[in-house]
Amino acid sequence: MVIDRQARLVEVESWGDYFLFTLDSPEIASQARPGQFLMIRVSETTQPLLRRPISLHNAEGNRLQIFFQVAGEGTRLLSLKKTGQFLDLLGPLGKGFNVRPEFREREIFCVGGGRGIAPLYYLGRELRAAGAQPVIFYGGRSEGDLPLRYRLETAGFEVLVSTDDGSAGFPGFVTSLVEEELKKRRPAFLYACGPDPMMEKLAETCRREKLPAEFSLESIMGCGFGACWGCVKKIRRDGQEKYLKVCQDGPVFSLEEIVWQEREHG
Amino acid sequence: MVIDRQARLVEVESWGDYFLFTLDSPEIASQARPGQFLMIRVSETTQPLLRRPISLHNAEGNRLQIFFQVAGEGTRLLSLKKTGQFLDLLGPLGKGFNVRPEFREREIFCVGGGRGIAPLYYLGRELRAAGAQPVIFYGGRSEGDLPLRYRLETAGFEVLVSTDDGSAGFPGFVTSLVEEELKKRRPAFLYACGPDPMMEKLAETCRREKLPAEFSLESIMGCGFGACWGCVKKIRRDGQEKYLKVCQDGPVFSLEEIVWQEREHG
Amino acid sequence: MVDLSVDLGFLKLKNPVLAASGTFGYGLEFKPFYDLELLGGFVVKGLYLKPREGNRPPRLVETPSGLINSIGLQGIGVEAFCREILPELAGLKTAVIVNVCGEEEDEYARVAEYLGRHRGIAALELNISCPNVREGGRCPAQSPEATHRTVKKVKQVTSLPLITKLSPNVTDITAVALAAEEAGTEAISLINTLLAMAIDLETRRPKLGNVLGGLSGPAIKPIALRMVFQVARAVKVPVIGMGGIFSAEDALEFMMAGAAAVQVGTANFVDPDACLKIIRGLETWAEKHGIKKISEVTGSLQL
Amino acid sequence: MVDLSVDLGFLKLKNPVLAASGTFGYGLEFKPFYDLELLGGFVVKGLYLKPREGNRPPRLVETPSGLINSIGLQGIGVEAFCREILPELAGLKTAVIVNVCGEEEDEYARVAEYLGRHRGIAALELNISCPNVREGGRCPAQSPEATHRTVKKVKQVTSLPLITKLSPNVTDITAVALAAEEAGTEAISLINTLLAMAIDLETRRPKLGNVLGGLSGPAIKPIALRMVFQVARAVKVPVIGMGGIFSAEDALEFMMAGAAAVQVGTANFVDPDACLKIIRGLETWAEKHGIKKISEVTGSLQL
Ligand SMILES: Cc1cc2nc3c(=O)[nH]c(=O)nc-3n(C[C@H](O)[C@H](O)[C@H](O)COP(=O)(O)OP(=O)(O)OC[C@H]3O[C@@H](n4cnc5c(N)ncnc54)[C@H](O)[C@@H]3O)c2cc1C
Ligand SMILES: Cc1cc2nc3c(=O)[nH]c(=O)nc-3n(C[C@H](O)[C@H](O)[C@H](O)COP(=O)(O)OP(=O)(O)OC[C@H]3O[C@@H](n4cnc5c(N)ncnc54)[C@H](O)[C@@H]3O)c2cc1C
Ligand SMILES: Cc1cc2nc3c(=O)[nH]c(=O)nc-3n(C[C@H](O)[C@H](O)[C@H](O)COP(=O)(O)O)c2cc1C
Ligand SMILES: Cc1cc2nc3c(=O)[nH]c(=O)nc-3n(C[C@H](O)[C@H](O)[C@H](O)COP(=O)(O)O)c2cc1C
Ligand code: FES
Ligand code: FES
Repeated sequence: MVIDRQARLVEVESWGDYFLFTLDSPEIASQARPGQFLMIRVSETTQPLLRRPISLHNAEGNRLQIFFQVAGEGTRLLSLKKTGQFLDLLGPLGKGFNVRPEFREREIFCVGGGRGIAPLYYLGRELRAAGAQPVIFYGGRSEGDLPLRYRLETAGFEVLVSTDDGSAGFPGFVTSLVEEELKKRRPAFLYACGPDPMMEKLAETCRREKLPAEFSLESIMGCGFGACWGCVKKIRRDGQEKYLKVCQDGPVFSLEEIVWQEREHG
Repeated sequence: MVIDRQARLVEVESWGDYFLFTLDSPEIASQARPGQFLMIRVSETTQPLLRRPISLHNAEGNRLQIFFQVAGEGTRLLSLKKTGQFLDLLGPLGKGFNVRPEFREREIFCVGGGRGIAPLYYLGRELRAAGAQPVIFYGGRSEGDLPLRYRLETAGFEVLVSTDDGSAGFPGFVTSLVEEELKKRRPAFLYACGPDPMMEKLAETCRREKLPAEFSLESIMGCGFGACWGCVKKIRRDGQEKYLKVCQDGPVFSLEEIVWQEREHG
Repeated sequence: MVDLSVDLGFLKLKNPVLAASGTFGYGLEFKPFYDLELLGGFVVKGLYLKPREGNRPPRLVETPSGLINSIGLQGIGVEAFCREILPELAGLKTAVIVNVCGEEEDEYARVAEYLGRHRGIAALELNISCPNVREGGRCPAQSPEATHRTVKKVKQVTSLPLITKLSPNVTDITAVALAAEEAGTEAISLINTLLAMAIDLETRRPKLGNVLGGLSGPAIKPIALRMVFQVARAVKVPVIGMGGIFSAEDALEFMMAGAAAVQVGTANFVDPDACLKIIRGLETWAEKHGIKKISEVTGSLQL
Repeated sequence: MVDLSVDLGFLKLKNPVLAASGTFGYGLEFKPFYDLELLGGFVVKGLYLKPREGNRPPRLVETPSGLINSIGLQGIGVEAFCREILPELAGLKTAVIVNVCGEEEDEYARVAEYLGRHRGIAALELNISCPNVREGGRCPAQSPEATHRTVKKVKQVTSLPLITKLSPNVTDITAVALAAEEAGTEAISLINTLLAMAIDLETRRPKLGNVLGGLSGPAIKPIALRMVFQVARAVKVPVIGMGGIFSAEDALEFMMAGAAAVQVGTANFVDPDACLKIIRGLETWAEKHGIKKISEVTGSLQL
């Protein structure tokens, strides 16, 4: 875990509200694992005050990549950064996805909704390196919300897309697409990252199908490295339910640990 | 007085910390007079919160010009604006310099220190249009602090420069240069804009020489248009000393009105 | 079409947006920017019996997302106001509210009495909460007893409706609100500024000529919102909320927390047409959310 | 070479910068970023007798230049702390201060007593000012009497030096400070967070699971500075200032206003090495201004 205040932005790709940044950050890149994240300083003033958590979309050699969607002021400011500028990063943070030896030669479902697709590219690469066969599910509201589709496909992944409005791929929620595929094949494991309703629906499916899974959760973060106790979610571990830190004990939790709360405020 | 949220930045010139912006703002340009100022929004967030007061350096046709020095966060953010971006301006504000018919064919001293030179280009043009002969005194700490010298000279003004360190022009304070010139010639009037110590020294000189003068004052401004009472200075008017608003009753005051206070805090 | 009007009982407003005292001059300063009749109303700068010089400059310091001021209620006094300004305001079809000040309790009553003899004033706002005019920033609104006494005295001398403006510099804002209500105030407005300070490192002196000042702007919004929430649950009279409102969304938060109307202060400096933008934003938001009467938003927070 | 050390009487610090409670975990979280021994000291997160679950999430909301938190003192309890964490901290050559909490007055004393039996603790900080654990955000530091009683009880059961941490949610901060001093506190620290709130317009619910929370960060600095100024003039014991300190310049303002040392809170989240940067900044500033001992800055404000 290091602070890199000199991570040079070497490439920017964008599609509407979505941005893919390539950054030079050798030290963070050398330590990174799929499912981990960065805390990124978005402003030089006190507004917005806090860093923003963004997943590692990829790490290779000296380079990091992040993929994000403009959600508010912080990500808007981030999106304005230009090639050649330096970013102030803290990372890699959190515990990543666990890729197990027994996945070898098995199909693994990786389900991403919207910006939740971000960490799955890196995860897919790692799965492939471990000899597994990742199947990437990519859901969006509409065709324009699937900017990474081409990138994932050209990387050689099997990619199944869905759109709520039917403008591309399977018409309907990505969770229904997963259900459909489960009728046809039986993966060894499922990874998921996306908005709460998608995650809750997927959790149901996995439980019903007795499909082991890991979910990457989001939470508003104060620090990202365990100092503030601000990011907690209720987790069942060692026979107890307690508030664990998403930033340190997560953001990836195994499905059976997650205690789905009545909808939180805010 | 109008709000122009679409003032396009058409040209940027810069010398180190100093910036000259050319802006498209037909409505403000058509109402402007020398000595008036703008309140400029520098940030889209709440930090810094307030607009920043900047003098009109020039107005011609549809165009405005401003000249400013980076002094802190607000002016730094302003300096980062790029050609083609839009600025949010409020103006023209305040009462400008008073150019009188009797100045015709007389020499008029215009004394600017540092960023205080900003309004004198526009004033010089107006004086010339009224048939007067402006003599522009331009003082800076060092040669690098006189970025407008060339611009003033090529506009055909008589320009006398001074530097504290002697790196260009008269070696010493601009106030001493004025004293020297007063030994040689007798102007009809003096205008001044610059840092407090310069202004106080000049005030002394003018009083001693019985030289009528107008000074443009600075003050921290909340609104710029008379609503907050935040920008006041002690002014002697109608036989009374009272706190008048620099933004509305000024920023230009006639010398004999100004009550020089024991040094203010801050 | 959304119905933006709100009824405070003693006063009907065409919309819930008022410009806050001390940030809107005497109203006339904003005429170049828009038609004042578009406002729910505005509160003119605080008035004493006599003209006041105000505090020594510097009077303003910017702080992170905030502004400290120590104006000290510079102003022309109630007589000059009634003679020179009020006639220009009296004809406006919008609520003109006058902010009433006093060195001691009796002066509040005398200013109120004087104003009560004039036409064109919709209500008085009792400024017992300015931190810039007494030693150490103290003010009557820091004590339920002083608040009760002052409100009572003023109620005795005028039949104009009274809005009592509270100070956030207290341990228990509801105690003060209840005291004002008991003494007969028609409404409560809050918050005035938070007592604050800034230091210049180079001169080692306070940045404000008056040493202390009052903090306003977005920085204080979360504190103001909490206090409005607490007071709205404690009193029966309508509550007018303010403190850092810069957008329609901010205004809506205050209304959900229980405010029947809001005031916009510091935002007027940054954008002279801030009130107008907020009114339009309320309308747009209500339309989008299928709300027919904006007053339904008041107190709609779910716990 | 600047002498950065400060002497609080009961405790010598190698420099005046402490990390604030609740923003520095149990200290160990910051080991990856720098050597903890470079700090003047740090205050670990508040501890009760028993482990605490903390408040319902969401627990954080960002506001303009500020942060509202409603953590609710989640933590492992004093026993587990002494067993698992303290041994790792005890050897450090820096002041380890423990933030002491209690549901009621007796619990404070019991936590303090328990801690007093362990080595490696430089001082206790009595957290009678957390707005996140009692109904309506109330806390003992809102009353001079409750403050006096609690300090007194704790003093009776431990010989560890005591720093009493005050709440800004009061009418008269000096009255509370004087009560703590009278009851025998060795030092006073302030401010804890300001009681605050935020609302989600879409759900019409409070953004925090606990409804109310405490505001920290640059937004509150001007209020904190004013209170430190007031308290430092009222009491004789040393004052430790905090609230929105993000830079050496901020720290210097607090020292000029009368703080003998400072604490850095929210800044630790934004820059994990914030304390270190501030310590270096103090040194650079002192060198530039020809100051030999940083402690000379304390109270050097000129009025
Ligand atoms: C571990 C982790 C990894 C993430 N990775 C990515 C990523 O790779 N790509 C990406 O686009 N986004 C990612 N996010 C979400 C991203 O952090 C938020 O979109 C961002 O912080 C919003 O900031 P903002 O200032 O733009 O919007 P704000 O104005 O702060 O908020 C906009 C909306 O987003 C919600 N929000 C704010 N902060 C968070 C947060 N930390 N998590 C979830 N919702 C939040 C707010 O409640 C609000 O509804 C990740 C979040 C976490 C916790
Ligand atoms: C009527 C008027 C016209 C001006 N015209 C010009 C101009 O044409 N070109 C130019 O470069 N500058 C001009 N200034 C000064 C300019 O407004 C300030 O430099 C600027 O507001 C500083 O903002 P900042 O955020 O960069 O610095 P800050 O960090 O806010 O302040 C940096 C320093 O400047 C001081 N300061 C802050 N605000 C003002 C202010 N309003 N006036 C004077 N000092 C201030 C602060 O006390 C501090 O010492 C003018 C000021 C006034 C009042
Ligand atoms: C420059 C300034 C002057 C003020 N003058 C007054 C006043 O005369 N009377 C009053 O009751 N409040 C006065 N206030 C307080 C505001 O009316 C308002 O209560 C406060 O600023 C909080 O709202 P805001 O954050 O929207 O500004 C003043 C505020 C500012 C910033
Ligand atoms: C997330 C968070 C947790 C906190 N927990 C504690 C605590 O356990 N005990 C305590 O005395 N203060 C606690 N505080 C208050 C801080 O120590 C400090 O008083 C306050 O945040 C103001 O300083 P700052 O603006 O530098 O953060 C907490 C603050 C934050 C932001
Ligand atoms: S974000 Fe601070 S503990 Fe997780
Ligand atoms: S800046 Fe507001 S009155 Fe002059």
